[in-house]
Amino acid sequence: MPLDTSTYHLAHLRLDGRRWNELRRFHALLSTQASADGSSYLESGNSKVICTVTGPSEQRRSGAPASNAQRDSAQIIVDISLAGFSGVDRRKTARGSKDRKVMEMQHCVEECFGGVVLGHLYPHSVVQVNVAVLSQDGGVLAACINAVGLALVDAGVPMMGYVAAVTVGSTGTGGGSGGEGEDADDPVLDLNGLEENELPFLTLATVGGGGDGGGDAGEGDKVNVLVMETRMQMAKLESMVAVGLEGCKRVRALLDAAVKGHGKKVLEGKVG
Amino acid sequence: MANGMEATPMLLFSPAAFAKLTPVPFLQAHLKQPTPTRPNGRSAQAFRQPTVNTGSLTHSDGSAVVRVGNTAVVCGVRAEMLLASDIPKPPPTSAAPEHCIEELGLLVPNLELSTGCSPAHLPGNPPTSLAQSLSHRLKSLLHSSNILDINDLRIDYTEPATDPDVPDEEPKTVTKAYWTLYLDVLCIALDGNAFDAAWGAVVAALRNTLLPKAWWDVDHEGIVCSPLASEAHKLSLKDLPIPSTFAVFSTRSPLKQDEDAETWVLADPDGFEEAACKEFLTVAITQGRNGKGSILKLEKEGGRCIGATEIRQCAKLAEARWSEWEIALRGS
Amino acid sequence: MAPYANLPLSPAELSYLYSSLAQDPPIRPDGRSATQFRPLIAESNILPSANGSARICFIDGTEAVVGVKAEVEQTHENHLVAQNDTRDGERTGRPDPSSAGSWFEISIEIPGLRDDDALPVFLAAMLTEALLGDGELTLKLRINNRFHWRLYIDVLLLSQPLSYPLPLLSLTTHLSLLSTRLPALISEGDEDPLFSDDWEASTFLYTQPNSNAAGKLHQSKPPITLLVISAGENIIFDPSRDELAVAEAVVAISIRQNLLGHMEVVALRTIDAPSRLTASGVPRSLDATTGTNASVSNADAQALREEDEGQSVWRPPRGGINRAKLSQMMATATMENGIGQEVMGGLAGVQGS
Amino acid sequence: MASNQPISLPGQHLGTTETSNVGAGTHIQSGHIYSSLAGALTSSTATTKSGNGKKPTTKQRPSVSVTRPSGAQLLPEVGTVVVGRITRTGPRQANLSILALGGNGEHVISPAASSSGGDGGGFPAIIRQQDIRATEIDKVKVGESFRVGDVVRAVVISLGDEKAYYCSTARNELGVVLAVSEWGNQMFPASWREFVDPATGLGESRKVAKPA
Amino acid sequence: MQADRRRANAPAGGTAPPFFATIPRESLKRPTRTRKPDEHRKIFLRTGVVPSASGSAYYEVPPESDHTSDGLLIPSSSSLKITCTVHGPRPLPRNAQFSPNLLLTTNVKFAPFATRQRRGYVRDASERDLGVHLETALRGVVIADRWPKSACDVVITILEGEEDCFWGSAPQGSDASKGKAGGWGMMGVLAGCITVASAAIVDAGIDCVDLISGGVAAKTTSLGAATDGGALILLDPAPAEHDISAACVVGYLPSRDELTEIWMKGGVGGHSEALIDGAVRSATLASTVLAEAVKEAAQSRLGVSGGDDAANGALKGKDTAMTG
Repeated sequence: MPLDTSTYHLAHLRLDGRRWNELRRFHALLSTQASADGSSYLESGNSKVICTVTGPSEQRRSGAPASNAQRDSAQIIVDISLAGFSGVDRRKTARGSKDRKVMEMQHCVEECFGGVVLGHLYPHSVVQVNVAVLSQDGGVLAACINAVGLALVDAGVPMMGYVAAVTVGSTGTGGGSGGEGEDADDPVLDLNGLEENELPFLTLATVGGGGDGGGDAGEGDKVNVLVMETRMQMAKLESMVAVGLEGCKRVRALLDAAVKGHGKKVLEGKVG
Repeated sequence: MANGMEATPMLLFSPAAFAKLTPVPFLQAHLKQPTPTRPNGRSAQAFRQPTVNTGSLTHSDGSAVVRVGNTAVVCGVRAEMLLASDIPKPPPTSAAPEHCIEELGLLVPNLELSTGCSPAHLPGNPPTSLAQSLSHRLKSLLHSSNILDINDLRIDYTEPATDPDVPDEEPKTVTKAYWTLYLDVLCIALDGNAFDAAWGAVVAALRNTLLPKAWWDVDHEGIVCSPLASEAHKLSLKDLPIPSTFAVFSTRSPLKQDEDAETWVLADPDGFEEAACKEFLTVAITQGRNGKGSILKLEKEGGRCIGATEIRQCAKLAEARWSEWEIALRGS
Repeated sequence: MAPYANLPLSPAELSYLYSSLAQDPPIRPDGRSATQFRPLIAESNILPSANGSARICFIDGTEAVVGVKAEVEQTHENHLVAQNDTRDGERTGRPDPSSAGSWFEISIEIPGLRDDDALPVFLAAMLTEALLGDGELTLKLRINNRFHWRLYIDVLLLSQPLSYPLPLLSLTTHLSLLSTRLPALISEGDEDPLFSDDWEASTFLYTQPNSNAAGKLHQSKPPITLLVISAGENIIFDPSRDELAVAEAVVAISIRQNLLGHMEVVALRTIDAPSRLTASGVPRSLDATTGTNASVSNADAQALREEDEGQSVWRPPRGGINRAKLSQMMATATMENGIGQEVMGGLAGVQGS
Repeated sequence: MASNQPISLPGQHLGTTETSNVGAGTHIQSGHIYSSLAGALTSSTATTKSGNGKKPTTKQRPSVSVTRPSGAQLLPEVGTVVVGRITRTGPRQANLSILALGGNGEHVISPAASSSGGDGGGFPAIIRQQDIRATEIDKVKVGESFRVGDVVRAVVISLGDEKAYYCSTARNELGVVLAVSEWGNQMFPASWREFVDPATGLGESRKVAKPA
Repeated sequence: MQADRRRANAPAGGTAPPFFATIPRESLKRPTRTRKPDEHRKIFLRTGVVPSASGSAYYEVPPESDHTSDGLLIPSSSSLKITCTVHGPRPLPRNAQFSPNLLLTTNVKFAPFATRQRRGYVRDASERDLGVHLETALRGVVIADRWPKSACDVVITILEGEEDCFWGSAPQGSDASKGKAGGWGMMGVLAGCITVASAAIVDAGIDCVDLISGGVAAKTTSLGAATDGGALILLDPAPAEHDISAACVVGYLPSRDELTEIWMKGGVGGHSEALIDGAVRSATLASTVLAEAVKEAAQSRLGVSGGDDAANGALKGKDTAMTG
C-alpha cells in the first residue's frame, strides 16, 4: 500500500503525528553491559540498537591481513548483525554470508569513525565494535552510528567530537514527473520504516567541530557521512541537507544529554 | 636387507626404520635382490588379491565392499528420479544414446577419502586433490566405457489414444523421467592404488543394483515405483572394464647417465611404493564375448622412464588381472 | 577451543579454587551458597516487532536477547496422496524425517563464532530438546489439522561468552516464550486460518490450558536449563567461569513445571568440563628449578605425579560423575521450593518494559 | 614374547599403592592402581635403579606396569634419542623431522602420528646452532654440519614451543648417520667432521655421529 | 544450496527420491522385538581394521530380523555399522596453540548411503552435535596430561545408521506425534560411536582410565509387560521396533562406576533414574563385548610377531561380517 503523503502539507502532520522537522522519541543509555569496555543502547522511535565496544586492545595474532596498513593507528572493526526478528518478517541471516547491504553499512560506520577516533594514540591496536540491531523501523544506519558513538564514548576512546546522524526524506514522488506540484515536496526529518520504504531519503552524519557540543555549535560541523540510495531531484538536495544538518545538531544535543546524564549518575555513584 | 646398505655398517636400523628414514634406497635395495621382491613380499608383477562382497548396505539400491590388500572401499548406489520436465536443457532427441547418460549427468560418482582411512586425508578439509582426481577418473571411465545402457535408466510413458474426437494423434512414447545413480564411494582403509579398488567397488555395486519398477502415473502426475522386489530389475552392464595400475620405480636422476639407471615396474603399488614412485600407468582392459581383451583406456602420469615395450607388458599383465577381477566379481 | 574455556588461571589458583569448592559447605569465590543463582537483570516484551521477546543481563556482564516470531505454515500431509491405485486404496511415500521437530527453530548467534561451530550447534540442540520435552509445545502450536504455527526463536548473545552461556540463553528463551503472544484465531475448523488483527485479543502461548478445568492445574511453563557442576563431594549450581574451570563434571539439566506444579526433568546432557584442558602443576619434587631432584627419569617423574593424585598440585580431573551424584543433582534441581522453582518464580515476576 | 602373558585392560585393578609401585601404563585412583592400557602386565621387583635420593619406602615394593602390545613409545620426551631427517637449514638452526625414536630408530613413528601435510611427516623439531656441537659452539656453521636430506641422530632437550621440539647433537654419538653426496651417492663417514663419497672421492663436511 | 565444485554434483534439474506405491497393509510388517527387554542385540566389534591408522575399530549391530524375507525393496529395519580410526598422538596442527594436554578432536560423519534419506558430504548440525557428545564422553577417559603438545583425531564414519522411527507408521499419524519422534536413532548411533571409539583409542595405545562403553535405554509406551506405571524401560531399543517416548544414552566407565556422558531427552516423566540405570546396564552389556575384543586384539598382537597378520585376520573378520 503506497504511503499517502498528500495530506502532509495540508495537516502539517505525518502519519505518526509528527511535524515535518520533528525527531522521533530518542532514548539512549550508556554502559548497559558490564562485560564490554563500552556499550550503549539506543532507541530511535521503534528502531532499537545495542552496541558494544571491546578495546582498544592488542591486534590479534592471526588473521587481519589488512592490518598492515593500519599499524600506526588503531583499527576499527565494525560488525553489524540484524537480528532475525528485527524486521516485520522473520529473516534468516546466515552468518558468514552477510548480505551486501549489511556489509556496506559496516563499511560505512568503519569509515565514519575511522576519521573521528584519534587512532594514532593507540598504534597496533584494534577497537572491535559489535552492533546488534534488535528492531528496524527506519533510520537503522543513523541509529547504528549514534549508538556506536555513544559506546565509544563509554569505552573512553578519544574522538574529535560526537558523530550525530539522522535521515532526511523528501515527500512527493521525487521521480521524473518533476515540474508541477513542487509545493508538496518538502523535506521531512527522521523517517520511520513506512516512510523510508516509500520516500527518497538520505542519511547524513556530522561531526561536531569545536564548540561545546550542545550549544551554538554548527559553524564547525563537518559532514561525515552522506548516503543516498534513491533517485531524487538534484534541486531538492540542498534543502534536505540543510534540514539534515539542523537535525544532526539536535541529535547531537540529545547525545550530549545522554552522555552527561550518564556521567552525572556515575559521579553520584548510582552506576558503577 | 644388507645389500645396498653396506655403506653404513655401524647402523643397526630395523627394516621399518630404514623404510621410514630412507624410503627410496630401501625400496631399491629390495628390488636389487637376485629375485626382485618388494618390501611387501610381492614380486614386481604380482597384484593383490581382490575380495568382493555385495549387498551388505541396507539403504542402498546396490552396494559392494571391495578389499585389495589393505585398501578397503565401500560403494553404495542410490537411485533417484530426475523428471524430464526438470531438465533445463534437454539433449536433442537425435543425440546418440551412448552420450545421453553423460549429457544428462545421470551418473554421479564421488570418492571420499576423508573417512579417516589415512592420516593424509583427515576430515574437516575440502576434498583433497587426490580425492577429486579419483572421482573424476571414475566418472570419466564410467562414461568412456559406456558401461550402462540408457534404456535401463529411462522411464517411458506411452500416451494413450486420447479423446475419440481427436482422431489418433500420435500415440507416442515419451520419456518422463530418468533414474539418476549416485555412486558414493567411501575409502575405509587406504594402502595404495585406491583407483582400482574404487572401480571394482563401483562395478560390483552396479552389478548388485536393483531398480524398482517405475511408471508414470497420470492421476498423480508423477513417477510411482513399485515397492515389490519381485518387480524390480537389474541393470544390464554392457561389459566389464577393469583398470590395472602400475607404478614405475626408477633410479634415474639428472646427475647420472640415463644408461646407469635401473627401472622397475611395480604392479598394484601399495601406499609405501606410491610414495616412493613418481610415475604411474593405468591400463583399463575390457573383454568382449570372444574372450579377447582390448584396451579401453590408458592413463599415464609423471616421469619418462617406460616406453612402448613396458606398456605392452603392462597391458598383458592387465589382461591377466581382468580374469582375477572377473572371478572375484562373479563370486560375489 | 571454546572461548569460555580459555582461562588464565595458574595451577596454584586452580588448586586453591578447587579445594575451597570441595569444602563442606563449599566456599564460592563470590560467596554464594551452592544452590544460589547469580543476580540478574531481566525484562521481557522489549521488542514491538516480535511475538515475544526478552533480555537478560547477568551480573558478570553477559547479556542475551531473544526474539520469538511466529508464522503460519501448512502442515505436511505425510506425502499422502488420497487416490485410487490399482493395487490398493492409497499411496504413500517415504516419511520425511526432517519434519520431526521442525515446528520451531532455534538459532543461536554468539559473537566471534560461526553458525556451524560446535558450541552454537550444541546449545541449539540442547535448548531444542528441552522445549520438545514431552511434546507440549508442539500441541500448542497446532492451529488445526492443516495448519500450524512455526516459531522462530532467535537467540542473540550480545557479549563475549565469559562463562558457559547455556543458563543465560535458556532463561532468556524461557522469558521470551512466556511473553509470546499469538493472534486470536477467528476461523473455525480446518479452513484456512484467519486471525484477529486486534493485538489485545491475542493469547499467550503459555497460559493455563483451560481455565475451567480443575482448579489445581498449574500454569504450564516453558522449560529452563540449569548448569550444575560437581567438585569433590559437593554439587554447585550456576557456576561462574572460574568455578567451571575446576569442575569435575558439568551437567546441564532441563526442567519444567508439569501441570501438577511439580518440577520434572525433561532433558539432560553432560557438558565437556573445561577443567580437562587446564595444565597440571609440577610437584615440587620434580621442579628442576626448586627441587633437589632434577635428574629423575621420565618414568619416575610420571610415577611421582601419579602418586600425588592431584593432592599437592593441581591435576586436571579424570573420569566422570557417579550415578549417586547425578541423582542428587536432579533431585536438587526439581526439589519442591528448590532452585528450579525459585528461578522460574523469579522470572514469572518479570514485567514487560 | 610369550603369548600366555597376562593381559590387562584399561580400568583393571592391579593392586594398591600400599603393595605396589606404579609403573608405566598404569594410573592411581584413590590409592588403588589401575591399568591404563591394554597390554601385557609385568610386575618387577627390580627397583634398585630408581634409588637416587627418592623416598626409601618405594624401593621394596614391586612395581606394576603395562606395556603396549607394540612395545612402542609414542611420543618423544625430553632425553629421548631420536632419528630424523633434516628438512631445512638456515643460518641459525636446522629443521629436523623426527621419524623414529631410539638411537637405532627402534620405534618408528607411525604414519598416523605424523603431522598432516608436511614433507614426509614426523614430529617437527629444531636443532639450534648452539646445540650442534659441544665445543666451540660459536664457530659452528649450520650449513657445514647438516644438509637437507641427511639422516640425523639427536637427543630431545626440550618440548619446545607449539611448533617444534628442540633437539641437540652435542654428543659424540649424535649427528649425521646417513648422508647422500651432491652426486646422489651414499657416503661413508671419514672423520668426525667429514663424509666421503666413494664414487667421486670428494668429501663433504658434516657433524658426523661417531659409529657405535 | 550452491554446487560444490570439488565434487560431482546432481544433474542440473535436481532429483527426488523414488515415490513408492502403497504397500498392501498385510505385507507391511513392523519389525518386532524378539529379545528380552533387558537384552542387547548382538554386537560385532573388531579392532585394527585400518592398518595405516594408529588405532581403529569396526562396530556392527545387525538387525534382529532379516528384512529381505518380506519381498519389499524398502528395508523395514536398519543395522548399525560404524568404523572408527584414531590418528595420534601426533604433532599439534599448525594453527593450534601450545597445549599441555592431548588435544582430542572428534569428527562424526554419516556416509551418504547411511540412512533412508541420502545425506550430503558436508557435516550437518546433527553430526556436529554427535561429535560434541562423543568428545565429552572421551575427554573424561583419556589421560590427557600424559601427552603434552600433541593432538589426536578420532574419526568416525557411520556406514549405516539406526533409524528414528518406523518408516511405515508415518501415514495417518498426526504430525504432532511425528514432530517429537525425532532423533531416537541418533542416540543408538552415539552409543555405538562411544564403544567403537573406545576400542580404537585403546588400540592406538593411548592411556585411558577405563574402558568406556556406550549404552542406550528407552522408555516406551508400546504394548508389552507394563511395569513401572505403564512405562517400560527397554535396553538397546531399535527405534523401528518401538514407539519411544524418552531415551537416554550414557558413556559408562564400568570399573569406576562413573559416567562421562549422559544424554537424555523426551518425555522422561519421573523415570529419569530408571532410564539412566537402564542405559548403564546396556553399556555394561556392550562393555563385555568391548573388553573381549580389546583383549583378543592385544593377545594376538603379543602372540604373533608383527601386527600385520593380526590386522589381516581382523580384516577378514570384517569381510564376513559385512556379507552377513
